[in-house]
Amino acid sequence: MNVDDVTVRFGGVTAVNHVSLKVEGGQRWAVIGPNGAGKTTLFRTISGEVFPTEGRVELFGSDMSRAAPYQKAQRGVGRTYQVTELFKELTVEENLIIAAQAVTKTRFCFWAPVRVRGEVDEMVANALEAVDLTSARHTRVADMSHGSHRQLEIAMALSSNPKLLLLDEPAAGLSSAERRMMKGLINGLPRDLSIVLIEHDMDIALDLVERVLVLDNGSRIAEGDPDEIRTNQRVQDVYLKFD
Amino acid sequence: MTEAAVEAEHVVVDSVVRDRIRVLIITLAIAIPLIAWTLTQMSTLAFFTQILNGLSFGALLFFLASGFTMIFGLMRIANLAHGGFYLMGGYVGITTTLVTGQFWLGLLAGGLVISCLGLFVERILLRRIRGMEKPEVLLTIGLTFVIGDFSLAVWGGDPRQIEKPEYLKGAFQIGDSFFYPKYRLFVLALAILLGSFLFYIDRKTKIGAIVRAGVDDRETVAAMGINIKAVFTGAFIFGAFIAGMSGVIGAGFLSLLPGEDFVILLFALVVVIIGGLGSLEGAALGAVVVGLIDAFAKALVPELSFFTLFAPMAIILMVRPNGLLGRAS
Amino acid sequence: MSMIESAGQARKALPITARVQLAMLAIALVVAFIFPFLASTFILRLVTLALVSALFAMSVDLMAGYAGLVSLGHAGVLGSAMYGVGYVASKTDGGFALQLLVGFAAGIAASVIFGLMAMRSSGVYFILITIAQGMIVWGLATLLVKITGAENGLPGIRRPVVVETEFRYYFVALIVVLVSSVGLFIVVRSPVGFALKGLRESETRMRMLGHNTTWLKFQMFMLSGFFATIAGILLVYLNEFVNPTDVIIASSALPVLMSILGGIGTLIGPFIGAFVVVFLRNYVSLEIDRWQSIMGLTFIFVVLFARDGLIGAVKKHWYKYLDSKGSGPAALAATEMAAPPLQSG
Amino acid sequence: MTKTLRVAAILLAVLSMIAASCSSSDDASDTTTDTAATTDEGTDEGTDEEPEETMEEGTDEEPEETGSEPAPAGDGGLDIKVGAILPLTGGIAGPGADARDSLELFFNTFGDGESITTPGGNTISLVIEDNASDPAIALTAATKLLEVDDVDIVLPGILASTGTAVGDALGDRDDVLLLSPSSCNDDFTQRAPLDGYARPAGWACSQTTHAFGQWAFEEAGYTAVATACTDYSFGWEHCGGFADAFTNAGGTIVDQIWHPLGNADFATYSTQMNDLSDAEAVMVLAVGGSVNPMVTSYADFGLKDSKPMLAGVTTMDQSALRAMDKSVALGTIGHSHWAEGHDDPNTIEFVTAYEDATDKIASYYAAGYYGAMQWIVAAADAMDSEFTPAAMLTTMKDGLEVDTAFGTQTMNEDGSMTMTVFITEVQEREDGKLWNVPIFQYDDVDQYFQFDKDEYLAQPTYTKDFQGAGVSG
Repeated sequence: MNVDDVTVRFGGVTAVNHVSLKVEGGQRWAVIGPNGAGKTTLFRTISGEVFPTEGRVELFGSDMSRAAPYQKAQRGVGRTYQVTELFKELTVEENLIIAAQAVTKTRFCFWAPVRVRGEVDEMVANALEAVDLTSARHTRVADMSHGSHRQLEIAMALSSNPKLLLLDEPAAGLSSAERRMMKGLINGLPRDLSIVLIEHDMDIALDLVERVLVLDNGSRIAEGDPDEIRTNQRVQDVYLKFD
Repeated sequence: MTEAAVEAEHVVVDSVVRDRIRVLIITLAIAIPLIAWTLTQMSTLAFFTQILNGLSFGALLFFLASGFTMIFGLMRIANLAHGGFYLMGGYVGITTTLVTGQFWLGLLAGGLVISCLGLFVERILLRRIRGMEKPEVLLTIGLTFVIGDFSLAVWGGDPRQIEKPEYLKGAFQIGDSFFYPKYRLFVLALAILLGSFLFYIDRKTKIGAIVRAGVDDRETVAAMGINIKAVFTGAFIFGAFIAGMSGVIGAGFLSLLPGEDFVILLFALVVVIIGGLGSLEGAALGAVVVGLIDAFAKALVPELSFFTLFAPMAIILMVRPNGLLGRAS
Repeated sequence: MSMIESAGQARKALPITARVQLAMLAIALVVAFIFPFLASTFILRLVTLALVSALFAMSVDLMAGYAGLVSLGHAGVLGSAMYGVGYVASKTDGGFALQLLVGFAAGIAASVIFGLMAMRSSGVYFILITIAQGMIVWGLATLLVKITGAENGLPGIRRPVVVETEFRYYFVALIVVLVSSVGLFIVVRSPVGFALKGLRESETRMRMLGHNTTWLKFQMFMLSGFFATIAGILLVYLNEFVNPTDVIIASSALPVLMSILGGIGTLIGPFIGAFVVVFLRNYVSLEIDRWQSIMGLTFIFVVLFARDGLIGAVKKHWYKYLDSKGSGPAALAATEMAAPPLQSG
Repeated sequence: MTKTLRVAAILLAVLSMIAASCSSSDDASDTTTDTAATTDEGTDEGTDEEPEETMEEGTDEEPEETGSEPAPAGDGGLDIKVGAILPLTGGIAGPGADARDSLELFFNTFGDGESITTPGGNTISLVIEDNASDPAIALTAATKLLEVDDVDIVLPGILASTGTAVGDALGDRDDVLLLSPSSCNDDFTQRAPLDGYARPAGWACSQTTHAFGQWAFEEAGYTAVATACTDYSFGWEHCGGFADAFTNAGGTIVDQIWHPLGNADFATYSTQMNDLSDAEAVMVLAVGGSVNPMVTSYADFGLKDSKPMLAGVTTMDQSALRAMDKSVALGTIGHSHWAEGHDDPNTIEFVTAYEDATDKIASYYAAGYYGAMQWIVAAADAMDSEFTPAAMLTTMKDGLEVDTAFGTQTMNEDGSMTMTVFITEVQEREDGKLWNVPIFQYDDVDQYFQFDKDEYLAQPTYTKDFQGAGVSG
């Protein structure tokens, strides 16, 4: 993925200001910054919910700056949400089936039962395993805990076999034990999967990734290895200003 | 969260201006050739009379639609019982006028009785399913059936009209050849009055500010310490009041009879859908557009008069799913 | 039909329930095939009407219950099919095959147009657009006198001689409705059926997952319209008449009522709702004048107090009973933790 | 659990409602009329005494009178069941209620409300079904009447649509007689006659307007008239009859305006009529809920003075007139086969009795259903054989003269009526109510009137495109 010099403006406000981000295959990135830094807008630009005012978003080698979200998802972008948006009245399995079939040809199929499609089953089973939810596959989502919702969010994103995974504050609202579990979970994801992670909590973010982009007020203020970022004075300032 | 909110707000502000200009241009582009063609089909005098016809019918529609759109804007309830309110309000007005001989009392009674009904509906029925879009719609459509049937039981199935006061009967005459019904001019004036009143409330008073804030963000209003439930009830009652009153007004030149509730509801729907649900300006614009389309279509292509009403609506919705002046929901 | 229910809900591993449902389905089928020999023509006609209405209600429920998109204009599709058949039968000398063909074409064409109109909207806007769609068909039916006969409708539609009697036509309707039900059963268990459920829960999320929801809604319209078209063709030959009352808003509201009364989001629900409503409606409106009130009050009561409809209530009761015996869903939830993985192939 | 209970409670409530309403269905309908009556009573207090007296006289004599005219020829003993499918709810519930009230009046006056014994000793009983103004329900009701109630005669509703639907379904059955006093499709008795079908006390849509058109030219002296009718078959036939007869007599139709069925706002059409400078008068037809808006708009636009209105049958009928503004309606010239202000003793008797029972002046729907029953009674008494629908129809057509509420009528070969057509004027009665009083009448009008039957049948049915040979499209 290559985000090339992207600017997003809403009316008079510039939410993202000339930001570039190039993610190689299998690389793991974190985008950090205080609230209102433009992290989510950058995410939304990548996933297609918002179109860039200037600049380009390239995915897997082609320009997809103005492609609709579903087209990007088809190409292999998976995304989780800060505020979990699951299909609450359905079971875990049904949630994953819907997610998985989105990128297969079977989604147009209305003449055969969903279970006959081996492809989808495999994707669902893999995703369940990856987030350790196999035992809860028939539980209704509304009956589950917040922590399990977070797990399921990731499973949903994974179940469509994405090549690029966008994680929007996967640890938000979790207890410290759950955070640890989540960290382990993300760490254990396949290494060939590129990940971009938004995280407000610097500690979690920096432990999980190889590269970090720091945003403030829509602009890039630093980029580098976790270690560099940890010691970067500007980053410290920005974070101190907030916390 | 905040970032998203800022984003959303700016999208709205920015697009509103651009949108309105675009709407204006498209409207003109369609309207001008149509007007030119129409003028070749009828005399200039008839043309202007038809415009008046459209406007005065639109005035009645504005009465209906403003209540509907206000309730929707604030509470997100598409109150399909609005047509039932109209019908029953009209009947109440007719009976009151028959008994007292006073048109104005009838107008008031129609409004008041329906606002009581509105109070009941909002407090007892709708409150139980607050915020659930579909149950609300289904409940109000059920309500329409009940109100319609109740009206049939009480007032019978004969078409009814209201006895107008002497000074509103007959035609207003200019010169030898121009006649126009006084009553229709009266309805037009009344609608302009109501419109100005509503706009004044909306823009200049505290209630208006609360209502507008409520439209944008209900949580914020609740957080401001305002009793949002009371505001909802008030708005619903007021909406019902205008609906009841419009029934009485309508009974002056249309008929009240079983089934009219749905016909008039559909007119109101078309108005607010074309104008944009929840927008007062939208209701005004929609009412004028629908009134004019109705008047001219009936004169020029009578066989298609329903089609000419619903087809533009469908097209507008395909192009602008939120109506001409509506905002993204 | 009960089996449809069980799979539609993805409530598995309830052997007692499944067995009971299977038994009930078998009984229902036996009754369906035996009772015409015992019933009067009048009752037979009502049951046929209920069967046709059930199919129509199921087609509406596919949108309203599964996808959460309530259409209050679906009688427009039903009516288009009816008018298609009626036009050929009444105004031309086309034979039965041509009638079917034109009826089908008209129904499907209406579905396509409706779908294109409504596929971008959702929620209340969807409801309002569909109301308008129904009204367009109604307006055309009322005003295009030369094609539709306006208020007088199109008389002279006749069933083929082989199935002329109510008795024989009942079996035609029964078989067509059964086959269509199986079709709908397959649809709701298919990937598209699952996607529709996702649409009901969150359309934005569906889009983010990679579903083209616009196309999905169009597909939904086509599927629902297909079954509504079949219902329309059955209905027009049942009545041997078509008139604008077939496409008024109340005709569109009825299948919605049937669905929510029986249990929205299931297939058996609309089926049961259709039988209740058809019998209520025809008996009540034949006996007393207050049918409209009863319909309206039923709407209100169901919406307020029994949103899962009759089926929901029965099911809840049944599961409670099973739980008390130690074999209900709550009791099974614990053991289900070790449920076997998905069977594929 | 609570939910289950609730559902059960609702079901119980609904069921008990149905049960309650079934057992007291008569009461329910009575309440309707009563409430309507009370509403009216509040305003016109003067009406109470007068009709009551006349009613007393009326009821005493009536039973003998109706039957005694055509001397009972049969041996009696026939048991005939009549089923009426009326729109008691829905868009035309008003006329439906009128028809039901008159049927109930008939059966209350001459019997116990359910059945009557005719002077000739025959028993006639009645079943009324609601069709909700919906042809599909009318069809179900017809099946029920035939299968469950086993009726011999069906009165198939008021609307042309329900009439057509039921007629289409029952037309080819020989075990039932279809009698339609109100729906009037010309061709059912002209170019495409239905078997087992007749219109006792009814009319063909163009039958009355033939006379009206003749009158407009010959008696009223108009030479150039416009028409404004409802754009569907009833409007075409009704207007066509007028246009054809008017041009045939020598007049010119200057323009024809067609307004859609169910139209609510008539300003557009009034404006168009205002534009027709060469029309001396306008023949106006509207139906149902469109009538009052049309007439009000006509007056409000000042047309009433510049171009007198010539009203179609439904335009100034009581069903619309009851709710019409006095200043708007007074003095309007109309026409119909029914004139409630006619001084024929039969008419007076019916109007008085009807008004006493319902506090409404009888509309043509009320008179029509009452008249149909009078026809059935007369025919039953005149029959000298076993009852079959065909035999009754033959008896009716066989020169039977029946004194109906309309006056004396006879039936033709084709099932249509020969009757009097009145030219009427809307006048104020002593008690302030409006009614139609005859100012001129054509007696013995059949459905071809001054036209030659064969030539007439050779021309097409009146449609929008054909309004008589003398009218240029």
